[in-house]
Amino acid sequence: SPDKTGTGNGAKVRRIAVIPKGTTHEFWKSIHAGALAAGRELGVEVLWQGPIKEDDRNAQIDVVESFLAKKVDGIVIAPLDDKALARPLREASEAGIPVVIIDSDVAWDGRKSFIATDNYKGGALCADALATKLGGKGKVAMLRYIEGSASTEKRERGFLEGMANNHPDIKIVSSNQRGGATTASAVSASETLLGRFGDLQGVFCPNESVTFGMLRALQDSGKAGSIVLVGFDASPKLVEGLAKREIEALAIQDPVKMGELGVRRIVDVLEGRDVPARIDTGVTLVTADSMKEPANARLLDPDLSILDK
Amino acid sequence: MTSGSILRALRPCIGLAIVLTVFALHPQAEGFLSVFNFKIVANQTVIVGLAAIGATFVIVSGGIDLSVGSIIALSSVVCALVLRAEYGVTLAMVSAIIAGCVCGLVNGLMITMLRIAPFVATLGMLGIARGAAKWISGEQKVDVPPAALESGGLQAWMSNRPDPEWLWFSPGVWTTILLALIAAYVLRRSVFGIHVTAIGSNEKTARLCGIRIERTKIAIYSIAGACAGLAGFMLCARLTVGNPTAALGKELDVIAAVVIGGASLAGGQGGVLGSMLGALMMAFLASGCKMTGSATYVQEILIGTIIVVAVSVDVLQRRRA
Amino acid sequence: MTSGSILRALRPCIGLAIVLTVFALHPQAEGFLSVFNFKIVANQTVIVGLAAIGATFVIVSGGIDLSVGSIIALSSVVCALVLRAEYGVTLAMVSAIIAGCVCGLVNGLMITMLRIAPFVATLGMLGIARGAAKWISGEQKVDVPPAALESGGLQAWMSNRPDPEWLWFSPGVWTTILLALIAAYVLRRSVFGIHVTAIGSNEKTARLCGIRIERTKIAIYSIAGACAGLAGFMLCARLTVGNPTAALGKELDVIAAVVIGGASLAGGQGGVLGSMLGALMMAFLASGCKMTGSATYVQEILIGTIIVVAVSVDVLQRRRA
Amino acid sequence: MHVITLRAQGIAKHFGVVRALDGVDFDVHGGEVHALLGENGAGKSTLLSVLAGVHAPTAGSIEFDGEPYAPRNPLDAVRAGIVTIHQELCSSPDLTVEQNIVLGREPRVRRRGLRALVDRARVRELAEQALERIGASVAPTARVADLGPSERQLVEIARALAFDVRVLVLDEPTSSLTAVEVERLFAVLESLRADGRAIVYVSHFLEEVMLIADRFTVLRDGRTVGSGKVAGAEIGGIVELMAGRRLDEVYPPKRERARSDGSSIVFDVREVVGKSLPREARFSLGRGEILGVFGLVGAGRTELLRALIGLDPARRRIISVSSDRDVLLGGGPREALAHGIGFASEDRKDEGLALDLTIAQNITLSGLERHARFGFVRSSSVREASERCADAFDVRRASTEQAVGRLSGGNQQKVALARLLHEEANVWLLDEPTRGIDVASKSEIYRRIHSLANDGASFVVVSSYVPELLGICDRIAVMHRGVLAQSRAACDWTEHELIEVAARGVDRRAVQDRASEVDQ
Ligand SMILES: Nc1ncnc2c1ncn2[C@@H]1O[C@H](COP(=O)(O)OP(=O)(O)OP(=O)(O)O)[C@@H](O)[C@H]1O
Ligand SMILES: Nc1ncnc2c1ncn2[C@@H]1O[C@H](COP(=O)(O)OP(=O)(O)OP(=O)(O)O)[C@@H](O)[C@H]1O
Ligand SMILES: [Mg+2]
Ligand SMILES: [Mg+2]
Repeated sequence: SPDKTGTGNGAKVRRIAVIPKGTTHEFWKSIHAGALAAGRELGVEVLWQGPIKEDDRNAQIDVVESFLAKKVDGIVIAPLDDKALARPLREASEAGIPVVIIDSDVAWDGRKSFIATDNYKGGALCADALATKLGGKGKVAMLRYIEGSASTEKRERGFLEGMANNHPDIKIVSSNQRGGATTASAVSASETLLGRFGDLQGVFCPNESVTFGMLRALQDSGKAGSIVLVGFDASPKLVEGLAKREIEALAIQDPVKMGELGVRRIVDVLEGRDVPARIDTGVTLVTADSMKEPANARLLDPDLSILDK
Repeated sequence: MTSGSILRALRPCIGLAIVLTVFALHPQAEGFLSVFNFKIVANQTVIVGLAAIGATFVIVSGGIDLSVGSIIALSSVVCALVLRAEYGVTLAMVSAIIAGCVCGLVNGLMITMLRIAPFVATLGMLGIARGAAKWISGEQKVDVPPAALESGGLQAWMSNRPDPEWLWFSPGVWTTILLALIAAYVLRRSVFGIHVTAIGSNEKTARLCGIRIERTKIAIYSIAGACAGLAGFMLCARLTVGNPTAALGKELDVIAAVVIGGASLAGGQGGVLGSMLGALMMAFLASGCKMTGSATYVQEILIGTIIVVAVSVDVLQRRRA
Repeated sequence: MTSGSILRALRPCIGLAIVLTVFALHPQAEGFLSVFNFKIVANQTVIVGLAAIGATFVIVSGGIDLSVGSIIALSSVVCALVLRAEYGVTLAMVSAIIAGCVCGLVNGLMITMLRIAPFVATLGMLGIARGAAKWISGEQKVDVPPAALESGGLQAWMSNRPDPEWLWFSPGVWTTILLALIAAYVLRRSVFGIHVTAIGSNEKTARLCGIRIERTKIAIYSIAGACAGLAGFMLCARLTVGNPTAALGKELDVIAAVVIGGASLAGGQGGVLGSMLGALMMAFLASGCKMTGSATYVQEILIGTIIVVAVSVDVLQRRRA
Repeated sequence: MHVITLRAQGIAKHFGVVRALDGVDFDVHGGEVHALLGENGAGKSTLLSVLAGVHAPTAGSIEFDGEPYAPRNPLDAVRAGIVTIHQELCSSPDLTVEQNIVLGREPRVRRRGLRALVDRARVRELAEQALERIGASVAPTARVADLGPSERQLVEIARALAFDVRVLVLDEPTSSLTAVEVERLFAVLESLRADGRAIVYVSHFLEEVMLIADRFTVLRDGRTVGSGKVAGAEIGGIVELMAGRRLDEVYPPKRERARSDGSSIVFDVREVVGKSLPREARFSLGRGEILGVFGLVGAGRTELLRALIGLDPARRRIISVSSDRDVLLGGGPREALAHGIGFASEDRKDEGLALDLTIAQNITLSGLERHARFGFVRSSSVREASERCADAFDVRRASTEQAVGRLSGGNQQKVALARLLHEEANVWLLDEPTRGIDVASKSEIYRRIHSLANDGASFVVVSSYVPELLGICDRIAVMHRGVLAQSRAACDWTEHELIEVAARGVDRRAVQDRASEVDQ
C-alpha cells in the first residue's frame, strides 16, 4: 500500500517502487518495514507491490511493467529469477528509472547496486555449525526448497560443498528431497524423511518454510532437540524453537537493513551520489546462547510496527 | 450385474493394495510398511480426506467444487485469528467450520438462485475466498499464540503422538474416520443422501418425484464447505499457523481422490469410503515415492497416470457390463 | 432475437469498457490509460490469450482442458533446452509447439479412445506434463544461453520495444492477434469450426450428420495443446528461462477468460474474440489494481466476482429471452 | 369414504407462442376411470403436467375436493394425493428399485433423533407390496440401470401405487408392457376404482380405453372437444372427434402410381437384426415409392431406422442400394449419407438439430464440405443452398442466419427435413416426421414429400398417426414387437385393421406365441 510522506512544501515527492518476491512471508514484511522507515526519513514515497502468485516470475514481471507505466522514480526489487527479470529491469533502466537489487542477484550489469546476504556463505556457515555440534561425524540430511529457486539453491550448494570440503566424516544420507512450496508440504516431506532415516542426527533446511515444516515434524515425533536442526531465516515460531533449543542454529539475514539500504541507495543514485556495486548485509548464525545479544535480538524480532501505521 | 458393482467398490481397494505391494517390495523403501509410517500417512491424509468427504456429496450430485483449496486456507486463517483473540480451541474449530460453511452456502446460492454452473460459481469462489483469506490475515501468516498451543492443545489434534497413547492415531485421523463413516452412512441410508444420488443420477426425475432440488443442493455445497472448513482447522492444527496461501490447488487433489475412489463426474455414482481410499492411495504413493528417494516429478507423473488408469478401467468395466 | 445475440457478443466489450473507465477515473492510477500501459498490458495478455484461443475450441466443443498450465511449463522448458543445444529460435518455437501438441493429442486420444471424461483426462495430463517438465529440466529452471538471446532474438518476441519500432506491439502480441483472427474465422467459417460448434451444441446431432466426432475431438485437443505450447514459447521468450514450475494454475485463468468472453461450459457457444476480450479484461484489471496500489487480494476477489457476475448476467439474459 | 372430485376449468398453458392448452375443461370423480384422448400433440401430457404441479397453468383454475388446488411443485401434488406416471421413463438409474419406488416420499425411521434416516424395513415392505400388487417379479434391490424398459415401466407404476393415492394419473403406461403385464395393471386399476379412487388414463390404444374406462374426454389442439360415457360410444366416433377435420383437406391428392416393379428397386433391405430390436425386417423400396411403417409405441420402429443407417450397432445388416451391390453400412451415418440415405430423427431437440447453430448451418451440416474451398465455407454458397432448401420446405424465418433454437417446433422440424433435401438423399428414412407440429405445417410437409417422391426420391415414413400414413403412403407395413410384417398397398388397409394388426400381430398365432413366450 502506498505510504505518503510528503515534505509538504509543494515539491514533487519521489516515488520508489519496492518489489518483493511475495507478500506473505515475515521476511518480506521486514523488508517492507525497512523500506518504509528509510522512505519516511528521506521523504520519498514507497510503493509496495508484490506478485499476485508468490514465486511466479511472470507475475513479478507484470508488477515491474506496471511500475514502468506508472513512471516511478526508482525501483528496488528482489528478483524471483536472475535471468527472467533482466529484460524488464533493463527496459526500466533505459527508460531512465534506476534499479537497485536486493536479496537475490540478477544477470544484468546495469543495476546500480546489489544489496544482499551471501547465501553461499550462509549455507557453508550452517554446515560448520551442524558439523561442530555433531562433533565432526554423523548422518545428516538436507531437505531442499522448490525447484528453480536461486537463493535457496546457493544455500544448498554452500551447505553441501562446505560439508564435503571441511567435514568429510559427515555422511549426507539424503539431499534430493524437497519440502515444496507450502508449509504443509514441507511438514509431510519432513515426516517421511524422519521416518525413513531413523538414525538421522542432523538436518539442514534452506529457508523459513522448510525449516518450520521440519521443526513441526520434529516436535511432533518427539525428536525435537535430539536431532540437530539448522535452519535459515527467522519467524516468531522459529525463534521460539530456538529458545527451546529445538533448533540448534538459525542463519539470520538482515531483511530490515536490506529494505532500508535499498531505498537509501536508490535515493543516492537519484541525487547523483556514488553507490557501491555490492553491499553484503551479512548473515549471522544465531544459537540459543547468542540469541539474547541485542544485535541478534533485533534481527530475530524486527520492529515491524511501522507497517501498522 | 451385482458382481460388477462389487468389483466397482473393490477397485480403489485393489489400487491401494497395488501401491502398497509395489512399495513394500521396493528394496529402497525400508520402513514403508511400518506401523509408524502408516500412522504418519494417515495423518497426512486428513486434510485431503476431510475435504473429499464433502466433495463426494458434491460430485455424486453431479456438481463440482473448485473452491476447496481456497476455503481451507480461509478457514485456517479464521481459526488462527480466533485463537489469537484467545477464544479457545473449540470456538476456533467452530469458527473455521462456519467460515467454510458460509463459503459453501454462497456457492450453493449462486448455483441455485443465479443458476450458474457449479464449475463457474466455484471458480469465482476460488478467487473470492482466497482473496478474503489474504485480506483478513493482513496478507500474512497468522501465528497461533503459544498460550493456545500449550493450554488448549491445538497441536494435539494432529499430533502423531496423541495424548492418551492408546488412541494411537491422532484425534484428527479419528475425526476423519468417524466423519467418513457417518457421511458414508448418510449418503447411502439417509433420505438426504438418497436425494443427493437421485439428483446426480437424473435431476429431472428427482424434480418430478418432488425432491426439493434447490434446498438439497444448497445443503450439499454447505456441507462441502463445512468439511473444507474442518480441513482448514486441521491444517492450522498441523502447522500451528493460519496461512492464507496454503492449500493452493488442493481442490484438484481432492477431486482426484474422489474420482480414483470410484465416483463419476457425471453424477449418481461414488461413495465416501471409496474417496477415502482414493485419498489414502495418493498419500501412500507420495510417501512411497519419498521413501524410495524418487524425485517429486515421479510422484506427479504417477498420480496423473493413476487418475487416468483408474477411470479408464472403470469405463472399460462399464462398457463390458 | 438477433438483438440478443448482439448483446451477447457485446457483453465482454461492455465489461472491458467498465474496467477501463473505473481505473481511468481512479485518482491513484496515473498512467493507466497511457498508450505505453496499453502496450504493456497487451504483452501481459499474450500467454493467457494464446492458451485461451485453443481453450475456446475445447470449451465450444463442450469439453474442458485442465492441463494448459502444465503444458505451458513443459513447452517453456522444451524451448529453453532446444536453445541450449544451440538449435536456434525457430526450431525452439517449433519444438515447443510440437511438445504442446503431443500433450494435447494424448488428451484427445484418452478422451476418444479410452472414453474418459475431458475433466478427468486433462486432470491426469496436468500431473503428467508437470512431472515431465520437471523431469527433462532436471528439476531446475533452464536458462537460455546468452548466445541465443543476442543472435537469435528470442527476447525480441516479447519485448515491449520491438525491433522495427513501427511494429509498436511486440511480435508476440501481433502473433496472438493474428492467430486469434484466424482462429475466430476458422471457428465461424470453416467446416472444422462448424463441426466443433455442432459437437458442443449437440453431439448426437453431429453424429447423425456424419461428422467424425473422434477425429474432430482429437484435432481440437491437439490444437489446444499446440496453442498452449506456443504460449510456453512466449513465456520462455518473456522470461528467457524455461521454468518447470511456471504457469501453475494458469488453466483456471484461461478458462475464466473464455467464460467471461461469453462461452458456455455446456458447449456450443463462445467465440475466440470474446475470449480475447475476456483475457484482456483480466489483464487490465490486474494492471489497474497494481497501479492503484491495491493489495493482491483485492484483485483476486475482483476477478472471482467478475467471473460470477459475467456468467449470471448471461444466464439472466438467456432466461429473459 | 367421501367422493373425490378433481375439476379443472378453462386451463390454458402457453410455451412462448405455442399454445399447448387453450381452454380445457376436465373432471374426474372417485370410483371412475376417465380416459383422456387426443392426437399426438393435442395437449394431453401438458394437461397432466399441470395437474402434477410440473407446469403452472397460464390461465384457469383447478378444484380438488371442493377446495382450490394450485400445486407449486410436484411435491405439492403428491402430498395432495395426486400421483402421476409420466409418459417418458422417469427413474433414477443409479438407485435401486425400492429406492426409486419411494423416491421423494421415503419413510423415515420413527425413533427420535434418527428421523433423517430411511426406514429400510418399511421401504422394503412398501416396495414389495407395490411390486406384488402389479405382479412384477423385479428384485427390490436391483439397480434400475440394470433393468429393461418394460421393467422400468413397472417400477414407475409401482411407485405410483406404493402410497395412498387419491387420484392416479397414467400417461401411456402400457406402451412398453407385455399383454400379461397390461392385464395385471388393469386388475389393479379395477381394484383402485372399486376402492373409490379416481383414475385418469391416457392412451392411444382405443381398445384398451374401451375396456377399462368409464368416461372419456377428447382434446384437440389444446381444447376439450368432447366427452362422454364409454359405454355406448364407438371407436369410430371417438376417432372422428380426435381428428376433427376431413382428411382430404390435410392430405395431398392420392398419387397414381403402380406397385414398383423389381427393376426400379433403389433400397433393398435383405436382413437387419439389431441388438434387441428389430428382430426381423425385410423390405424393398422402389424409386419414388413411399412406404409407411406403423406400430405401437415400443414396437421397435425407431430402432429399425437407426439400425438401417448404422447409428446403432446391429447383429446382421445386409442392404443393397440401387440394386447395385450389397452394403453393410457398418460405417455409420457418414457411410449411409455417401450412399444417398438420409435419416431424420423423431426427437429433434435431443438428436435432430444443433440448436445453437443457424438454420443455414443446420441444413448444410452433413454436407458442409461441398460448400468449402480449402476447408473454409463459402457463405454465399451455403446461403444459396440453405435458402433453396428452406424455401422448398417453406421454413418461416427472418433469415437463414437465425439460430434454429428460436424457431417454432414445426419450423424446426422443417429444417431437420430440409437437411435431407440438401443431402440430396434418394432414400429418406423419416421417424415421426410430423410429431408435435401443427396441421398447416403437417400439410406442407406431406405435399413436399409427395413432390419429392414424384421427382424420384423414395421414403420410409414411421408414424404413430394412422390417418397420416393412410393419407400419404403408397404401401404400409406394420411392425409388431420387433418384427416387420409384409407390406400392403395403402388402399388395402383401413384404420381399424392397422391398429388391430399393430396391437395383435399379423394373425392370432402370433398372439398365442407371445403369450406362451411370456409365460416361460
Ligand atoms: N416444454 C415445452 N415447450 C414448448 N412446447 C411444448 C412443451 N411441452 C409441450 N409442448 C408442445 O405442446 C403441445 C402439446 O404437447 P403434449 O406433450 O401435451 O401432447 P400429447 O397430447 O401428450 O401428445 P403425445 O400423444 O404425443 O404424447 C405440442 O405441440 C408440444 O410441442
Ligand atoms: N434409451 C432408452 N432407455 C430406456 N428405454 C428405451 C430407450 N430407448 C427406447 N426405449 C424403449 O424401447 C422401446 C422401443 O422404442 P422405439 O423408440 O423403438 O419404439 P417405436 O416403435 O419407435 O415407437 P415410438 O417411436 O412411437 O416411440 C420403447 O418402449 C422405449 O420406451
Ligand atoms: Mg404425451
Ligand atoms: Mg420411435
